[in-house]
Amino acid sequence: MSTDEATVTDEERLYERFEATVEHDQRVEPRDWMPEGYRKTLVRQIAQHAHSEIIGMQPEGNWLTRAPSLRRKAILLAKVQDEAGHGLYLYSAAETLGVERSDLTEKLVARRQKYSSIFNYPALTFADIGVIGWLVDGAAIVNQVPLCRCSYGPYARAMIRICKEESFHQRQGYELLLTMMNGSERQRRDVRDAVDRWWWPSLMMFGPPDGDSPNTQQSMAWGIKRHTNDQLRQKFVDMTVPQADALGVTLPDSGLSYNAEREHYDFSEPDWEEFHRVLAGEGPCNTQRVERRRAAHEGGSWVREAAVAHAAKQAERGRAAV
Amino acid sequence: MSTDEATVTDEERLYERFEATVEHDQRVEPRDWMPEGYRKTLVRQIAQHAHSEIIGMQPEGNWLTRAPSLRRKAILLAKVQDEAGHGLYLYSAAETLGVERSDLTEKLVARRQKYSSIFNYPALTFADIGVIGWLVDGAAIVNQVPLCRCSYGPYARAMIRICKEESFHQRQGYELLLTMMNGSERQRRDVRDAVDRWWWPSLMMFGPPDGDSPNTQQSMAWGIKRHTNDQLRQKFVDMTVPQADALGVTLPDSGLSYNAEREHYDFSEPDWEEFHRVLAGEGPCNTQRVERRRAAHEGGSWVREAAVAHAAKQAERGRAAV
Amino acid sequence: TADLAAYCLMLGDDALILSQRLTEWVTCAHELEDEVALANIALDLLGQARMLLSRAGSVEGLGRDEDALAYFRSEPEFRNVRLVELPGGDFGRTTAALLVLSTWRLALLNRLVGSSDPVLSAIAAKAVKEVTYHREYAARWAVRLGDGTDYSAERLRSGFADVLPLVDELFTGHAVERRLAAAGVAVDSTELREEFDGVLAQVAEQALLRLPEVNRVGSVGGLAGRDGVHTEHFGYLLAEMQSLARADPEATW
Amino acid sequence: TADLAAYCLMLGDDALILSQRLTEWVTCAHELEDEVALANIALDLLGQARMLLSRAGSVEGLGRDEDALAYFRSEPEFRNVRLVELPGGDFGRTTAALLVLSTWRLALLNRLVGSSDPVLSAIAAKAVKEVTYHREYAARWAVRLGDGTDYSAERLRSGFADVLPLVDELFTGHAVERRLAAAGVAVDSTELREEFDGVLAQVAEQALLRLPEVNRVGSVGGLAGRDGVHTEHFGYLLAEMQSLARADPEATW
Repeated sequence: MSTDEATVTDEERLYERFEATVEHDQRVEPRDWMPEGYRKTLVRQIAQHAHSEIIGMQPEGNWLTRAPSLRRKAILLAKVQDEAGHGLYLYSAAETLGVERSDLTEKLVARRQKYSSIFNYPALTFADIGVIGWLVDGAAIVNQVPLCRCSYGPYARAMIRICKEESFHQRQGYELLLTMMNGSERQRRDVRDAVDRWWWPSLMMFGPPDGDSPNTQQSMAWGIKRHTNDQLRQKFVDMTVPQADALGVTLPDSGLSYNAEREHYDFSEPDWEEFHRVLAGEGPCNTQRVERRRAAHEGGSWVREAAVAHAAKQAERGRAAV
Repeated sequence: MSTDEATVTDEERLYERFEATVEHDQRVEPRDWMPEGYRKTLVRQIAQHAHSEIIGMQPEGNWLTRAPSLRRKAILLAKVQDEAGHGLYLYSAAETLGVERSDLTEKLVARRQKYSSIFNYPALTFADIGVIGWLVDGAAIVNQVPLCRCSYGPYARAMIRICKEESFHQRQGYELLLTMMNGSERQRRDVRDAVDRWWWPSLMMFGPPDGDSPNTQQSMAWGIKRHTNDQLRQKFVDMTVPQADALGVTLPDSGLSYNAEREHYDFSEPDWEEFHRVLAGEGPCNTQRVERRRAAHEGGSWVREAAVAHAAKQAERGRAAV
Repeated sequence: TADLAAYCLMLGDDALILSQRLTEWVTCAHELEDEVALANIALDLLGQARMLLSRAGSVEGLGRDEDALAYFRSEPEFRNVRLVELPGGDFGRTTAALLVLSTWRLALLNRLVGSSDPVLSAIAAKAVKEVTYHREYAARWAVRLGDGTDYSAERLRSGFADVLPLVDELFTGHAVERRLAAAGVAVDSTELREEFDGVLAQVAEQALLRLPEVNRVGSVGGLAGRDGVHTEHFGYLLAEMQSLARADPEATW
Repeated sequence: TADLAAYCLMLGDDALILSQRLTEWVTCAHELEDEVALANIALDLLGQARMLLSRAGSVEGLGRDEDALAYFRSEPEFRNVRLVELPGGDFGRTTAALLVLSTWRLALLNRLVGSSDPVLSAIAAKAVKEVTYHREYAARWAVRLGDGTDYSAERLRSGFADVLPLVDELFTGHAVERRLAAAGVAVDSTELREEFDGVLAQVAEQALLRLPEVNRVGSVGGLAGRDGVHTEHFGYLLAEMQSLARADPEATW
């Protein structure tokens, strides 16, 4: 028996053990063996998720200096800060898979890794802050709750923490909208207008229809994904329509109606051409979002370099003192 | 007779002719002989005057993007533009004395030449725009009208044009204040507050008391200056007090009262210590004013260099085509 | 007449917002002569904006004058294209934006002179001369920068890279335009593309500039500036521009 | 009690405006950890501002709450020092401003814990812990920048050159302060100078920084931030901060 054959056999055994772990809903941990495709898929997904948290700070960040009450300013600031924190957990989770955060940041600012396309839409009024909390965080939660049972341990644990905070954010967003709907005429106009602008992009957050989503099957087999895009989208619509009614806003879909037979809401297809255009870089804010992060990264390099230089000097002094 | 003696004699004759010109209120022109001290004094004064126009754009420029009506925005923009124009005439007048405008600009941004200290005060509300027009342009006119008869031709001619525009600006400023005094409570508060802040610095625009102004006598002898600082200051006060009454504002000087014997208003001394502090660089905006101009100058060097490079290429092409 | 008011707002808001951006240069441009020139252009555009907003107000008949429209509309009520909202402070970008907008606007105004609406026609006739100068000024600087130093050529290119993604919005042929164009009142902007592309190509050639390939800045579900859906930059511009007017609504100026 | 209200506004406005400036860093700092830290500091200061403004409003007794005071006062009614108005966007300047302000504020708060006013005393007790961290954060960065690269040392020095001209205003001992200090309610800021200079000298030493010689930014006829006479930067900050609240005064948030 040659060494190669032995290796193959070893790898087969490892693969079987990995499959068993996943099948029994146990967790794969950083030191465990895992197939290269699994690792790559996870790195891509966790990085994309981390980038989404970071880029997602921008539409909300756009209202930090203009929040219309000190209480709302504090809530928003704490929320945006949480998102930075989520990004940090997720980058840490990605690092357990053998990548460097600085490398992921470079890929983000060079547009070689993606983030959730929804953040390529602008936040144009303070109502958008509420709608982002309600719809965008709402959709994120529907996407993310199953990830708390993801087969990869560090990712699953990060998601548990994140989901808890996200539902808090979602309730805050909805509460803002309730307040605004009970406020002035202009506030109601802004809420309706924001719902109109964010509804379809929110539906797109679940990704393309199942027929156009070739990686879903493999991700489900690996226990990374638990439901298909369309299943999650349906769940989100079913959850959201009654909330819209309670709020007193009309979702901008004339095809939306309860289907008693399916026990689900029917709804229209989003404009998938717009989805693909935004994905390809032609959304309203793609360039702006990446450029802001790139400018921060490059403009701040002297600060990072100073910290490194100072740490090196300190270490040097420490050695000299011993 | 040595050559040196001949020269001295020539120079004496030239000096006599120069003195006669000045004495008969005729104009000295760029090609005429003039004493070196006269030339230097004029260069310094005209440069300082030009710099004042340019730096003086900043307090008003501070309200260009926030002017509260489109008509006021247009008036203010035209006024600030006129000031740039005044700066340009005056730099041209200085250039007839053999200096380069670019050199004067370098001296301004290196703080080696001064400008009127009044522009080191901030323009904090839109009422300041009115008060700058009324008091600051008013004081400038009192200073400048005699300069229309200055012995140096190019400077005198520039002043005639400038004074005409300044009195237009002054009337616009006063008209704004009248409108504001007939407006809301907040507008009246802002006018009173602005008058309180600008009154004393306006009096300081005429320079230190005659006893502390050693150059006045020489400048008067040369026909550059026609009145002493204190004469001009008195003239300004006499002119302004009735305007303040008509406006319905109280000037912030409890010592202000009409002296029937002198047929002039008595008034208190400005805080000459503050005057000297501001002159020495410790006004509220000295650094800000010079830094803005320096940043514009240095940040725009690539544009000027492009224009020069393009002109050179065009000239090269022109020669090649011949 | 709702259409006519909306159309006047479109052209008026373009002028008002570009004027505001150009005004930011006054006291910080590279040369005094250019501060004077940029102030002049800003003043021309402000004048056009005042006439067009006044016209919009009188057509609309709700008693709103130029100031009510400039200072007391909220962001979604503005009808300017997003191009004029781009941040200032970069002379390469200013040159590109001014060249693009004045090339487009001149092509439009030249046709609008023939409008069946006598007020629009008169406004256009006056504005044609002004915008001819604006376009010349921008073209002259484009050539100087493009055919100046390597650095200035790169800055010009980068300015165009910021501006070109927003160009398509000028030619979408908004429903309001098309209805008014059919009535002989307005100009259908889709007809201006050819002339625009021609002028731009000519300036680019003289400026030795290869127009960069860029991703379009897309709309939001089909809506953009003309529909009141703007960029995130715009809110800050309006906050500043309207701050004093709104701080004291009882004031008279 | 007019004095007490004014004093709460002084300390509250300092916190509110510095918080606003620090908030500008969120989404554009050099490192995520520092965005989190700066947001934290901004949140702490915002919390202090809310308590102090609320207290000012209730002492004043005109029915103004924290939002009425933050959003519907005009520029001359704000009582913060001019130091906190300095433009942001430069981490050297932010470090210098935060170090200076938090060193001063901590010295003040430590004494204010003993105030005879129980509300001020309680606010101070809570804030002491927070501002201790702010000062540490700023000092840590001052040392990293000063003892980092040549470039970072120069940026830190330049940041201090912007900030130091405004330091004297912190120690002028405003009449309001002095009257309240005599009554055991407030702290006379002139007493803080020694401690302040000592801390700053210590940090400067660790940071290998020679504090630059600078011209003071003078007052306007003896009036400065505490009297409502601010810098030209401040109007823009307020215009932005108050824009939405003022655009819709009928709104409820």
